[in-house]
Amino acid sequence: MKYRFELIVSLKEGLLDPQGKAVQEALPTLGWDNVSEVRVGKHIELLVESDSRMEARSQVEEMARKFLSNPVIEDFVILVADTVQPAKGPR
Amino acid sequence: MKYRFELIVSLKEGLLDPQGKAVQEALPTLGWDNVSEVRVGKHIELLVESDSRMEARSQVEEMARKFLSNPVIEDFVILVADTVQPAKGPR
Amino acid sequence: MTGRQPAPTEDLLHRRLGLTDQEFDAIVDKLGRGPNDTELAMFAAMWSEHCSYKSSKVHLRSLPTRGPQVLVGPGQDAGVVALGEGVACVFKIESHSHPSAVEPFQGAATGVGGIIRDVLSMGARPVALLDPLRFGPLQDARNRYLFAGVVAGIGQYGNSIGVPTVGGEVKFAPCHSANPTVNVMCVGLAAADELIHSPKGGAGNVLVLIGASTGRDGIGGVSVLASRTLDQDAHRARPSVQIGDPFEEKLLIEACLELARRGLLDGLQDLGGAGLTCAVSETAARRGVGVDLDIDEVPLREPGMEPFEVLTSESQERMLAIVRPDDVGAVREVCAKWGLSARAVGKLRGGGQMFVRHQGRVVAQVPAKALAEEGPEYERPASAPPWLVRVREDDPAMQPVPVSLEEAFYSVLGAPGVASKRWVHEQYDSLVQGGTVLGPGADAAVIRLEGTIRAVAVSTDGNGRYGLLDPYLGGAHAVAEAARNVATVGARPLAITNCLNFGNPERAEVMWSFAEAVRGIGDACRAINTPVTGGNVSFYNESGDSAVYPTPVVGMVGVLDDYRLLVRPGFPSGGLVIYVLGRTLPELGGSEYGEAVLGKVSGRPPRLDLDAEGRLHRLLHECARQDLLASAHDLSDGGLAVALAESSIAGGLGFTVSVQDDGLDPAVALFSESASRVLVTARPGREGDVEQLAAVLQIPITRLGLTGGSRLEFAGLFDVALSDAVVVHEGTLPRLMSAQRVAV
Amino acid sequence: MKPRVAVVTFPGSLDDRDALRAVALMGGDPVAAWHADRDLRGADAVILPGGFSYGDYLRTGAIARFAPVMAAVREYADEGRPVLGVCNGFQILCEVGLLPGALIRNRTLSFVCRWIHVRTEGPTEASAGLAGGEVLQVPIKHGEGQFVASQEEMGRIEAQGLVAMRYCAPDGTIDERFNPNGSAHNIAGLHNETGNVLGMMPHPEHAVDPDLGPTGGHAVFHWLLSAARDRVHA
Ligand SMILES: Nc1ncnc2c1ncn2[C@@H]1O[C@H](COP(=O)(O)OP(=O)(O)O)[C@@H](O)[C@H]1O
Ligand SMILES: [Mg+2]
Repeated sequence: MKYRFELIVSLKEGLLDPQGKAVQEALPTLGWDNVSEVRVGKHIELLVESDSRMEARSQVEEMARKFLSNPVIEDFVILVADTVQPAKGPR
Repeated sequence: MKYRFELIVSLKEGLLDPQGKAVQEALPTLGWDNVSEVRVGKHIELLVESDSRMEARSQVEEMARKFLSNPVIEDFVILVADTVQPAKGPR
Repeated sequence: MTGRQPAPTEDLLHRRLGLTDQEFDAIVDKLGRGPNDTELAMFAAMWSEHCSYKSSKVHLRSLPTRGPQVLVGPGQDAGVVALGEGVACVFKIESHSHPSAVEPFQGAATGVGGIIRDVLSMGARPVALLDPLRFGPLQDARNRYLFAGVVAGIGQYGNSIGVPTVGGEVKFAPCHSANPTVNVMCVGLAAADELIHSPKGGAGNVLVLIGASTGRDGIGGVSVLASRTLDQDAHRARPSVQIGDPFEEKLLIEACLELARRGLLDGLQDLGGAGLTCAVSETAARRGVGVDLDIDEVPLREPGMEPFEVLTSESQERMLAIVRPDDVGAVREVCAKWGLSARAVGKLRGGGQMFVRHQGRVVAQVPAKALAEEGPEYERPASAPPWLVRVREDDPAMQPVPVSLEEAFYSVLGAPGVASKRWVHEQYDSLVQGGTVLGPGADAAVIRLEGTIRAVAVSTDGNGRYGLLDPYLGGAHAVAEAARNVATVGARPLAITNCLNFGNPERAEVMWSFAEAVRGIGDACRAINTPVTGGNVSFYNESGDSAVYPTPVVGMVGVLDDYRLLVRPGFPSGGLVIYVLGRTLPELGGSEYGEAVLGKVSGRPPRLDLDAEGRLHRLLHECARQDLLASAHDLSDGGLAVALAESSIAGGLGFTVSVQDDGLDPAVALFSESASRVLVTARPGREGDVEQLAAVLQIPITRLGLTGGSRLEFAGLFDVALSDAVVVHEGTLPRLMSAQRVAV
Repeated sequence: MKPRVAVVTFPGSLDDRDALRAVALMGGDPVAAWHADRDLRGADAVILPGGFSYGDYLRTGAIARFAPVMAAVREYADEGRPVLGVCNGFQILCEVGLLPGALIRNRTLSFVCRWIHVRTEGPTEASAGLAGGEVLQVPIKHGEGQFVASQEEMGRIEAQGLVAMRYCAPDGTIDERFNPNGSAHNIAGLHNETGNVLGMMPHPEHAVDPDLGPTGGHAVFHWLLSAARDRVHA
């Protein structure tokens, strides 16, 4: 069976996020002055072949910990694909 | 009121995704040979001050279209923050 | 195979693919039958303006291409000149303006990738990039977005593959708002006896496709992106946008060079416009053989691709190697070592036919030469635009100076096209490979040849205002200025490549300006003895009623026998005698002063005495050889005032000069752009030698004053603090671009 | 005998040939090593050069970290042999945990290529690091050179004297205005606790040949070669 996962990798809370800061500073000049706490991270999507969802998930977690994120500066969350609700933005 | 939103910005389908390709090609050498269709995109989190969730959301959509994504090569999805289910990965 | 007769409707396939009815008839003639859809797509790609040069060929033929220094002239992927000591310099320039207008970052990035592969296909290691760029005024947010994106894209790609970007240009004009111009030049080096030539014959040899897999991106890129004017909804061209993968390119460079070094290649061809169709048909046509191509062997990135898609996809980072059957295994091994895919996709064969097979069937059968060499050729109507006479009559030299000379000086020095380009070139790695003796910020960049004291000097130049006002002079000045820049650092100009950026060639005034520019380039190259080794034509740089200025851009390479003798632009110390070489005339037509101070692009460009230009280069070369000069900087946009300021800023040292010795009007003395002039300082005690050499070569030499102090003093006119001049010169682009919001 | 210095080439390494050339120019014996190798060919010291290993797409150094050669590099570090990581090499050393902290995108978000000054910090008594108190003119060229670490980690780095060099004014003054990428505490380079591992964002290998510009890289190569020589004689 193949299982789809999504991962979000983002800089740890205490670290200044240069991309988030740049976006936040730009938004007011573009007319949006009501936005705060912007953070920019990575979104990783992948398909895992495995016998069970549980097994696949624990592999994804290991990949995330060992490779897809750097624990010194980053946190990650795993979203099980089908719990994500896409909204009406064009896709 | 402040509303939290998350956005996922990813390369349009059919376009080469060098990041995803690099990750995918690295995984087997690290011992995971059961992963395919890796795509890497951006995850943007922000807090919008607004009178209503609807209003905030339509602003986020406009920001995404005009600034946070590049419509020539990217698509985006807006996730309403509280519909996202964080899984048990460390955060 | 079934021939297909066109139905008598408006919606004919060939027209939708950009072929005219006459061109369609010519295809039927060549095949002796109607083409099928796959064949038609192949012809459409190969016979597009971009690939076939159908509007420009008749003019380009007039260019001088021979000389003892030329090892490979036009017609190959890149030109080659000999630098001495057995080293060959491979170089070429190309436009990626249309893709950059649609998506600036990726458009420019993939432009870098494309030109690198041209140089690589000759077996040379790419050692330098230069990027002549043109945008609309930076007051406009869209122009800032394009500028920032293009620079970041060139940086990302060049920096990631380890090829230093060492020079270029950035100019601004309203005509570039809708049509940014993005040219990229690449210089490579190889041992002359290890160049990859494309030999005749080779039937039985295998075509090995190396590198990235083939996707649907860039399908129709040739006909849609490069050969049709950008219309209102430029974003309909979207699916053709390419994403570059510089890492793959870096691996391609190393793998191909290793293949060449080990003698495993019978030929090497890059995949660019028109993708596989072009690479395969050109290879076969050049060698006078036929070819069998099995597109089922092409690694695909997406399922279900149609044959025509595989054949015309312009997916990046691919090369085609021609390999003797016995060497295929070794080629695969080298590619595997570098982590690259290498697939045998076909074989050369006797005859001249290109067969394309798909799922066991022949889906196209076309004479290779018909695709690659027998495209249409047009001598399009050409006539000068009627408005030109009036604009030329309006001579800026006849106008009163509307502001103080000091204000005029600051306006010119702070004009975005003149101001320091540090904001741009600090985003580029100019040092990698360890050969950069002189990087961005000098008149020409200088790259040394490993293990020798020899170096190659290179500069790109073009002046759109001159091109607009007199395209003949625009072409000639581009050559002269590029050669002068190379000579100013002490090198001997050798040969050029050129990128011709023009509007729609189906309009007579565009065609006229094109023909004139080519004539100007040809005359200048003959006079200065720098043959043309190749180039690129970019037409259709227009949208709505806005076309780019006729903009020939010249990339010049020269050789420096001993790079330790090179001459830099900055004043190195105080008390040096400052001279200007060459004669200053009241020539403000098309000048920076005209645009920045008077707000007009009018008059006649400066005249050009090509004989004097050549003598000036010899003078500079001789002065450098005898180590007579402490600094040298050529005069171009903004004239003497700007050259003085730049030498002063570069050296961190002021000057006192008197610029009006021969009774010139002050604005003329300061801002005239008379050609063939260079600002120099003599080494202490060598003033007499410089003056004497100038006299021998009949180059006027005028003593202007001395270096020293912390002010820029134009005696009797005005003076400013060096620190204020620095703020204006260095601060202009950062200030204008601070309003640009970085995209994530 | 000349000390042998291995320079590792990963796919995507860019300044590897420059590092080899610099080693030779500075009196060492350069040895080319390959990412897939499991040993460093008996070299006395090793350099991880600049570039974009494996494209550096996911995160700088993320893939290089797992290269077979890295086991040997770690052994060198543990045995006290000199290890120099330049730019991408520094990023890799942080990623594998041989040095603390990490390097993220420059504050400006743009790549920057510029000649800058760094001031070296003295090594602690116990360590054999680069000599302190010198102002070196060296070039930087990177898009991800902003050094970050958690607050506790930062405290430890300073307390243990692990900072090898900081961005500074030409006269050596440490000043935020001369910080080109937003690095915490102006940090341009770090040592490990024993001083035999040095990671730095500036490129010493591009600052050794007087024909090409300033020679601030000499100090770094002197350190590397003399530490390697000590190993030869030990
Ligand atoms: N786009 C660019 N990329 C790199 N270097 C550039 C770029 N634009 C300008 N430069 C550099 O800035 C310096 C000044 O450019 P320019 O005024 O066009 O020189 P010149 O008038 O001598 O031809 C040159 O060294 C040039 O190579
Ligand atoms: Mg110049």
